[in-house]
Amino acid sequence: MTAHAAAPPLGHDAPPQGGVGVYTQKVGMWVFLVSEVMFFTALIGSYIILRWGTGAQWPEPRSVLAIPVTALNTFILICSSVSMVKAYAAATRDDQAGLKRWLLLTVLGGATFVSVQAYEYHHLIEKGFLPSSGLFGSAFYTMTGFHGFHVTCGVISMIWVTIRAFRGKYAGGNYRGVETIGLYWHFVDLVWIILFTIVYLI
Amino acid sequence: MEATEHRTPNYVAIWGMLAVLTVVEVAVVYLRLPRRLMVVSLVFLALWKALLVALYFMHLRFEPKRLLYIVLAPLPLAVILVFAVMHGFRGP
Amino acid sequence: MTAHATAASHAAHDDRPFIRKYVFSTDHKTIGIQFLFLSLFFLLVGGLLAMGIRWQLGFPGQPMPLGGWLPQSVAPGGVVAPKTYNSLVTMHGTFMIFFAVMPLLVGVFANYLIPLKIGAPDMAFPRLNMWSFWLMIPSGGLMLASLFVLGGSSAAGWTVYAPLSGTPDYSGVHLGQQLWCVSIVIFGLSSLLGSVNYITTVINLRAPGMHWFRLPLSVWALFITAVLAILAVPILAGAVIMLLFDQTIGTHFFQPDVGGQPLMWQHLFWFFGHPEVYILILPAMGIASDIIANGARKPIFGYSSMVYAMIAIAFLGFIVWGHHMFQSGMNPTLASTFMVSTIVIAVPSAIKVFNWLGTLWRGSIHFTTPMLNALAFVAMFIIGGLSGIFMASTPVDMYIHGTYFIVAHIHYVLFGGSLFAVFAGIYFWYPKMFGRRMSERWGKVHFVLTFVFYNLTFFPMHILGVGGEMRRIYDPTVYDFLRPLQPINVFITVNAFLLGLSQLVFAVNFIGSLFKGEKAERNPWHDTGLEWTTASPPPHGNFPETPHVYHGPYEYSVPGMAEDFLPVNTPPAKEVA
Amino acid sequence: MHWWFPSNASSVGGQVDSLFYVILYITGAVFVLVEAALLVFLVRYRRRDGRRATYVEGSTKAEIIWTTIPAVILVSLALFSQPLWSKIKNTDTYPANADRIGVEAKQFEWRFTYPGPDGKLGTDDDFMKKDELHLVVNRDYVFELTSRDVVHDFFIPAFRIKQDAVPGMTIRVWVRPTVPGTYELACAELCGLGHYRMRAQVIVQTDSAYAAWLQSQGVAASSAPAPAATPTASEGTP
Repeated sequence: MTAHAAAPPLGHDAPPQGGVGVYTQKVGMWVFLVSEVMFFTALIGSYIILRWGTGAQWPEPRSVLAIPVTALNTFILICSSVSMVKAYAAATRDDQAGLKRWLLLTVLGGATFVSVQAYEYHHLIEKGFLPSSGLFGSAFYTMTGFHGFHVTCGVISMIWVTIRAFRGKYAGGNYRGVETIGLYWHFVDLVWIILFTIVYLI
Repeated sequence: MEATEHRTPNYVAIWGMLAVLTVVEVAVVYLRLPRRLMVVSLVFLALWKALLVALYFMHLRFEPKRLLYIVLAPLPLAVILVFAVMHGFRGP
Repeated sequence: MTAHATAASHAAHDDRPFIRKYVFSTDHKTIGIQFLFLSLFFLLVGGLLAMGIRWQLGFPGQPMPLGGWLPQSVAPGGVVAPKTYNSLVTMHGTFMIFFAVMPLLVGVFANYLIPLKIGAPDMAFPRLNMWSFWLMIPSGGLMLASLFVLGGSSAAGWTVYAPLSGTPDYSGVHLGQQLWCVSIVIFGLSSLLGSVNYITTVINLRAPGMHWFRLPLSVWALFITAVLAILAVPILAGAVIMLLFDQTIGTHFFQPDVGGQPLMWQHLFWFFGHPEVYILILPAMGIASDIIANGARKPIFGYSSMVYAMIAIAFLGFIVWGHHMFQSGMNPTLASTFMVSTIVIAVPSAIKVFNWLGTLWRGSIHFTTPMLNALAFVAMFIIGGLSGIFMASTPVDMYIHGTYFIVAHIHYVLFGGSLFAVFAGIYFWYPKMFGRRMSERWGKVHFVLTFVFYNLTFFPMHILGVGGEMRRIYDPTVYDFLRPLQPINVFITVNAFLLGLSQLVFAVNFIGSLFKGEKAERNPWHDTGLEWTTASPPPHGNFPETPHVYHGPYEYSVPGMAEDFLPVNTPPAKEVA
Repeated sequence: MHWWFPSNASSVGGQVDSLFYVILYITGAVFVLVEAALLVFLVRYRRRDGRRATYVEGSTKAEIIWTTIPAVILVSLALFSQPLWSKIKNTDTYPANADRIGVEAKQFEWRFTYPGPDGKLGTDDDFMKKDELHLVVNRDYVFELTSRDVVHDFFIPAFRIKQDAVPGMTIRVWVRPTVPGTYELACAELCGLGHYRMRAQVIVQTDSAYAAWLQSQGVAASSAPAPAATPTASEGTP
């Protein structure tokens, strides 16, 4: 996705006949995110159905999971979302130094989130809470695991974007690549907000 | 172009709000409220946070309406799926 | 292929090396043709598996012709083993739906036609498009490989109902089922990348003047199909991943031992599965609409209601999945809701059929091979649609659910519907794809043979279904009440083999015409579409300059004009002359 | 030769069949009309020299007509189907005095648990029979359908009844056999290797024949007080 971001000159692909009025990469990313919504619907929906639709035995999440650590991790992910949007703002102003700084911070935030999650998994597995530990274990690892996988993909793409930023590919107000990857990043953050509430808190 | 025309929102203020809402969420859990009240307030807080991210960080607030239709398309389907399946299991 | 014949003329701006041009090409036309060869191959695989099924049903317990070549574990003494039979049924469905019909309709025609028909130089994301094809290779390869692994391939039906699919103890299949899941996840990713592309391309890359209500119905259909795919396929991917985890890392989503729900698998599967049915039929409707208007030399009857009917089908397609589950133990009140929505979805389908009839009415019908196949699509879709009403009625469904009536219905929709439209599309756009024409005479021979043997194969299945014969039964003669029906099974098997053999005519015509076919002009069918205004095959970049569109897509036999077709890019001034 | 429905033997089968025929006649008529129109058009409007197609883009009136008519027919079909469906599958409407029989599906056999002399399931005097279901004609039965392993499907063609057996769920199925005879019970949901031979006999008999069968199983008729049968004695030999 990002590879194409800089390819067409600005204004080249303005939709001729009342498209949705935004550039092509952004349309593509949103369409992709729509399918991601459905993917997480399958996972989160299954959790909701199994827990509240069937009267299955369910432990109190708080008795299994460490809420304070994860709350902190949530905060880290939110911070990386903010740094992402700051990077985007810097790109629109053609503030190259700001762009690089904020992108690096975003990568750092994302990587920290994944690391904390790995630590959490390690801890839970040591305690004997496994994917085979009942429905809650199944759903917990599948949902947070796939979210973690998305964050990891995001971090890898973000490193790629950062490298491109250092090579000056987003100079001259060419913010599209940054904005497009940013949409994905914020989406992953948004999913976490929902997951955190449903899996950890309720 | 179109995305730069809108007034840049105060991202730091939104960040502060998200942080505060997260703290409130955790507090709600430890306050030992009645279960129903807790669930309702947690869902409400989560939706609030999600909306903040979608509207400002993903600047949906400033996008053309037609893009909004694309974005909103899957939500009713998601709700239909979950509700129908939950009601699909017979009572004991 | 034959592209090099014309490639010389525009070599000036097409100096891609061989590997970028024909193998890892980002050109939507090459990708479409790659999909064509790949999916025809899987159509052959699926067809061969079907022959195995039919042999066993027609002549249970007798050695299959050439069956002696199979390993003893698969077919002892040339006789299909029960487990092999379950594998055949599963893999026939899987290959046909995921690797033959869906790529044929979506991979081939969406890729090839969308940019050409809307006047775009290529897809919005050509590189993603290339990935969408190349992901199909590991996906299809894994699925093929699963036929040869220890324990055999998945044997739980193409719907892989849990817990049979989730627990090797129940099915005897270990690795095969896991490969099935991995393959489907990769398939989902491929389909997703393709769909994102189609949607974005149609939204943003239309040529000047090509507004929404000037889009040909084929493009509308492919666009709506892509929307269905991005909304439905991720649900399948999610469900299949959960199923894979149930098998490999010990989760319990669909395992009832600690409260998992087998019914949830069915819900998630059919939430994908029913839109999938429309993914498989909507493009066929679009292709048939284009070809019928062309063959009747008339504008399509009620263009805008055709569009709205497709949109209605797409939306309603998401709220009818429960009709696959009427007898599943689902709440009967919910089943009633699904009955109503299912009944309602028949209305837009009916509108489409009547509008095709309206298009033929007072036309000047040219019986070309593509037109014959498109007409067969309409005739067969009517039968498939009407037989669906039996299932929509919950009490009747109670009897015919899971019988050959369902098998007849799905084959009337997917073979009689989708595949006839695929044949129509291949015959129609072959000259554009390869610059040569397929033989009309052999095309008609193929059509007649296919049409006759197809009906002789699948129509009697309705009677088997009314007689109560269950689907996926290895040996129907085990049951006293099914034994009198056995002559019908023999009849079907004979015709199924003849139907299979008839496809040789198509294969020879298709391959032979690549080399020996008559050279095609730009617009051999006198069609109005933009793709016919460029060379056959079109150069890299499609159009020498961006076309401008002035007319609707079906301006045939416009009064006062000498020609009976008006290409969409004819400027209004020329029209008067 | 018998190439149609197996003859009906239950109280609801006749209604299911009539509904089938109603749909068959409606769809049959539509089929003939539409395909005939298609053929007539193909012949009448075939290409001929010197005649051009008429430029017609559509007709709102015609389209409204052919939207409304199918809609009305189809919705009335749904309304027509609903009461019968509710009668067959809605457990609230089942007769309260129906006899209960436990039906457990497992790979690849059917196990029927009869309530024994006390008429109640889940007590010590229950006895189990494999692949053989004995019913008394004109008596209401509610089967408690369960599965031990995978999804199976309880299908008695002669009764027009079909219901999945889902592991982890108990699903109640009501049936009232009306014709004595021997019928077949089939599994109609792919359940593994032996799916095709997962077959049982359904024997519908008169009251006295049923009582005689019970006697032969070492169980006294449910009406007469009898010594409780031990589980080992009641385990029928298949």
